[in-house]
Amino acid sequence: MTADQVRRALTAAVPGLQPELRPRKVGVRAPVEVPELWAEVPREGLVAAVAALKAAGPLHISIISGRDVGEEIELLYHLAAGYGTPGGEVMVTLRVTVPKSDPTVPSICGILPGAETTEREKIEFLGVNFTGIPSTAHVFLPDGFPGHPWRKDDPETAKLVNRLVEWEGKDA
Amino acid sequence: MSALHLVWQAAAVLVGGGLLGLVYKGFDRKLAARMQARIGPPLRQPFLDVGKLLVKESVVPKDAVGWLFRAMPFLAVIASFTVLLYLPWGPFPAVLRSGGDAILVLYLLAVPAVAMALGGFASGSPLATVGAQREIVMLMSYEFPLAVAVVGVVWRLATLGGGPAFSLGAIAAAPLWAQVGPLGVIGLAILAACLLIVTPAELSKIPFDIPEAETEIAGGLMVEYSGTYLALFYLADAAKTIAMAALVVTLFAPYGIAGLLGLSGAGAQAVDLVFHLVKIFVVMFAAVTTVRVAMARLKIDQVARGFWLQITAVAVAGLVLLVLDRMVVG
Amino acid sequence: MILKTLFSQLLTKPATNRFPAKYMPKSVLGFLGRVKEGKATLVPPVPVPPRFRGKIAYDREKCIGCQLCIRVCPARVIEFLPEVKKIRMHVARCTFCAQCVDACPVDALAESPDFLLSDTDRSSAALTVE
Amino acid sequence: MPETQNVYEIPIGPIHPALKEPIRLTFRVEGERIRGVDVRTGFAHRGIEFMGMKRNLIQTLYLSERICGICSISHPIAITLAVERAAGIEVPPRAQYLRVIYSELERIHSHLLWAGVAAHELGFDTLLHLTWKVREQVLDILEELSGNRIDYAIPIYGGVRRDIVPAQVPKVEAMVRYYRGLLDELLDAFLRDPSVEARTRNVGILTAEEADSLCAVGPTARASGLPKDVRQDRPYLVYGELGVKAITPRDYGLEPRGDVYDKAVVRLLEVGQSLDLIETCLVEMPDGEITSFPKIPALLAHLKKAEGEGLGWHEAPRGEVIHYIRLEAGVEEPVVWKVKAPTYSNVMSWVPMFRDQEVADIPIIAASIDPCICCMDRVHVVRDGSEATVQMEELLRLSREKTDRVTRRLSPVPRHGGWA
Repeated sequence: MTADQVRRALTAAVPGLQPELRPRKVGVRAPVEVPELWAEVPREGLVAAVAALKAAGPLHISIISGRDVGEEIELLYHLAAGYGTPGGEVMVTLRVTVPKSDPTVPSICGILPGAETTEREKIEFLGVNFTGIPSTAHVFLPDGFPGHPWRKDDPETAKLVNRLVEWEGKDA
Repeated sequence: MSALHLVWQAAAVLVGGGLLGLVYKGFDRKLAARMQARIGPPLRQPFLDVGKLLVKESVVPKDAVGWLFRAMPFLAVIASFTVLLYLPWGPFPAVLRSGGDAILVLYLLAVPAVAMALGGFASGSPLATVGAQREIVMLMSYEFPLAVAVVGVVWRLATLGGGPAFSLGAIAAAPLWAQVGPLGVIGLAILAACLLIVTPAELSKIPFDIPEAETEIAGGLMVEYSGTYLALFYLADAAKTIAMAALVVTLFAPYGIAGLLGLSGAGAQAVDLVFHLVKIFVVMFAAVTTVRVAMARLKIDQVARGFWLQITAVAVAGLVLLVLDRMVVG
Repeated sequence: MILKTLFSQLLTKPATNRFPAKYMPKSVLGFLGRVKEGKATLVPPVPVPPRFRGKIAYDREKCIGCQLCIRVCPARVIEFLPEVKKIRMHVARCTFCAQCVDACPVDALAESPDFLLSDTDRSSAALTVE
Repeated sequence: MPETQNVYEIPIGPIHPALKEPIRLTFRVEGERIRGVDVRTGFAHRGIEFMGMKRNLIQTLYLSERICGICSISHPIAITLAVERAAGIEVPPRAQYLRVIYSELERIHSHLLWAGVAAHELGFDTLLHLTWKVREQVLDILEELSGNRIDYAIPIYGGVRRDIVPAQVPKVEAMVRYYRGLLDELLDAFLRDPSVEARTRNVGILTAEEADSLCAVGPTARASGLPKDVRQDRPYLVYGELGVKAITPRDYGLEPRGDVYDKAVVRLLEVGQSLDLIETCLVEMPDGEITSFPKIPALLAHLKKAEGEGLGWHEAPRGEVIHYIRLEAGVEEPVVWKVKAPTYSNVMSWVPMFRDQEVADIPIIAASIDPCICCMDRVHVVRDGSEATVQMEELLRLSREKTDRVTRRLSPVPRHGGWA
């Protein structure tokens, strides 16, 4: 699959989407360009964008990474379009930003069942809600863990970190 | 024979059998280790293991059926050591030769397995329960070929008029191989092979260590046992190993070498006893040690199917050959 | 076949190197003490390759106290001694990445082949490099 | 079949002999048949990503190496690629080849390790000892080249830290020859052994469709017949030029079924593939620099003023590793660091693989994806007092008391203190 095909699939699915191509030069003797696409997607368009990628070819989700940027939470969906085609895989990163007051994102498990682990991880660590996810049980943290560790304004995490620092100090 | 004499003999067999069992266990572990390019434990390791277990605390789980849980190790030990009393020892006849025969030995060999299964059920752990279920299925699977093999041999002997029916002593005194025709030899060989395959199953060794399956159910039956109780099971296993190998030797290779060496009297008895022990060792090495290092653990359904269909069919074929032989040779 | 391998291994020497002694001594520390006194011999360990990364060797004279090693150390092994502008290394924490050796601008640090570092006291002299 | 009272639960883990790492699998079992499974992880969560965001990039690199002791070249390669992408650092050609050689050496050792573990789960300890004995060779080579047997500390941003000197090349070649000669014997011991086949054929099947929809990676996906290999699909380093081809059971003349046997086939054949790659690299490797930043202070300064984000990926022995990193100018620490280890993608595949299998198959199915729980779990949690957690001091005290009790009973002479 080529970057162009992926870009067309994305723009057709979500109007107004402007995927940015970031090619990287790979190789020594005969360098080739391996394409990477990065795009900002409104959360309403996320499912449509992923569905379009899936319709265009085999799709794989590597991970969803995320961070706390003040009033908002930024989620990055790292997808591999055309997964399993020799030399023809395009890394697509969809950036979804949601306000902390309403951290709700539609789940993509309906299209990619394999996304469940990473979506559940985001529930635990960033306090994001996914609508339509099959299970919201904790994967990594104990049940009833207070707070969400990756939120920077999370008092419970701050306490935990302080305790860890104290504990580490004892060790030295 | 005086009662005192009997007690003295029984004590010698029991103590000797127990010690020998542990020594063979040591050899088994050492040789298995060397086959795997390891150094392995010292030969006395089984003794150290038993000694250590005896001083350890014996924990009885809260959920266990206490009396059953405690009683089963004793039952296993008593049964497996009792077998030793019914087996001839090379030149020496069995201590309790008048009290029981091959059928009793078969029953006694089954008792430790049943005891372990009951102990497993009584320990109240789900892993032990799975192990106990597997032990029962195993017992039901290998018991039939085992019975066919043993009964076939002793029945053929009885038909030849070699002594009281089903007596192990009679078999030892008059090896069958020379008395049957060619069909009978083939039949005997088949039964011997079946018995060798049943041996590791009877002893719960790889590929048949399914009830204990360390990587699957964490020791299964034994998972809740500790201290003295575990030591008792360990001893029962050691005695059973000896008993099983001795049974195979008695049935199929009860020969002595003293005659060949031209010895007589006490010297001949000693040489034959040693030769008997060597034969036991060879059986153990072939049927237990080598097999357990050269195979993966099977699954319970594979074992059940294998024993019920293939092995049983083969054993019955051997039996049929013996029957035909009886018709031909008489 | 596997049986062939098994029986050939039965007859050959085991693959294990019996370090430090052929048989487990009653007390390992006591045994090592006797080795030091020359009363017992150590079964030598498998030799290490020439560029092995063992305990870090420190040349105190060369050190200029630039603290670059402290900045790159992932395990916070190195303690700075401000009075003398030298460092102290707590080897018990070391991960043997030798990044400090790469970072050192004056080659005051080096990789030594010493890997027998077990001790009962994490701040013992053997585990502290000054 | 309606659920009857015959269904009971078997807990496996977090501590269990079949598991080399903590994870809890709760099986609903009917007789010997598995009806359902619940997977809980997190027992080895250390918060590595969190810790990485509190350290400078060089320290984070070594932290990434300690995500997993077995993938200790894969994670550093992924993070260096990500950072090089974010900070615009070029890697000299020789260094790229060296990284490939190290990662293929790691693949050999990891696959042999897996083969041994799998054999052990099957109760075939002889194969465990055999494979681990031959695995020593590659560990010795890694020790020879890097100075460490695991956690090699080889990649650095902008290159690698150690070159392969001419004197070492014959040793590597000897190792390649050693494994070439041995590979047939290993294939024989694993794939043509009737008892191994009985235990692995048609056990733990993952169909191609399931592997695709659950986003399985690495040998787990390839055994189901999906030719997914990051080295071929999304080239990086010099893999695009080495002509790597994803290995599926078809390369062994088998129609892929996705069972445990197929997974063994794929892994063992990949050992051979790695040998080829190492040989090619040794021949094709150009001379030259091995890093674009020989001086560490220059590297630190460059990283400090770098700004941007980047992805780095690598085909680890277990599958795709991907690192995302975001750097901001003036800050030494990464602002965001997200790690995805292969097991993270593969853990969902357990659910279809366990369905309707037997209890006896649990260990080998669990092991068949070559799980690396410590890769997947990365947050450390301290629980104080809740849920009847016993503190470490308390445990120590209890065990010491018990030892005292036992030793007193053993010997009339009181024991002297100390461990000697």
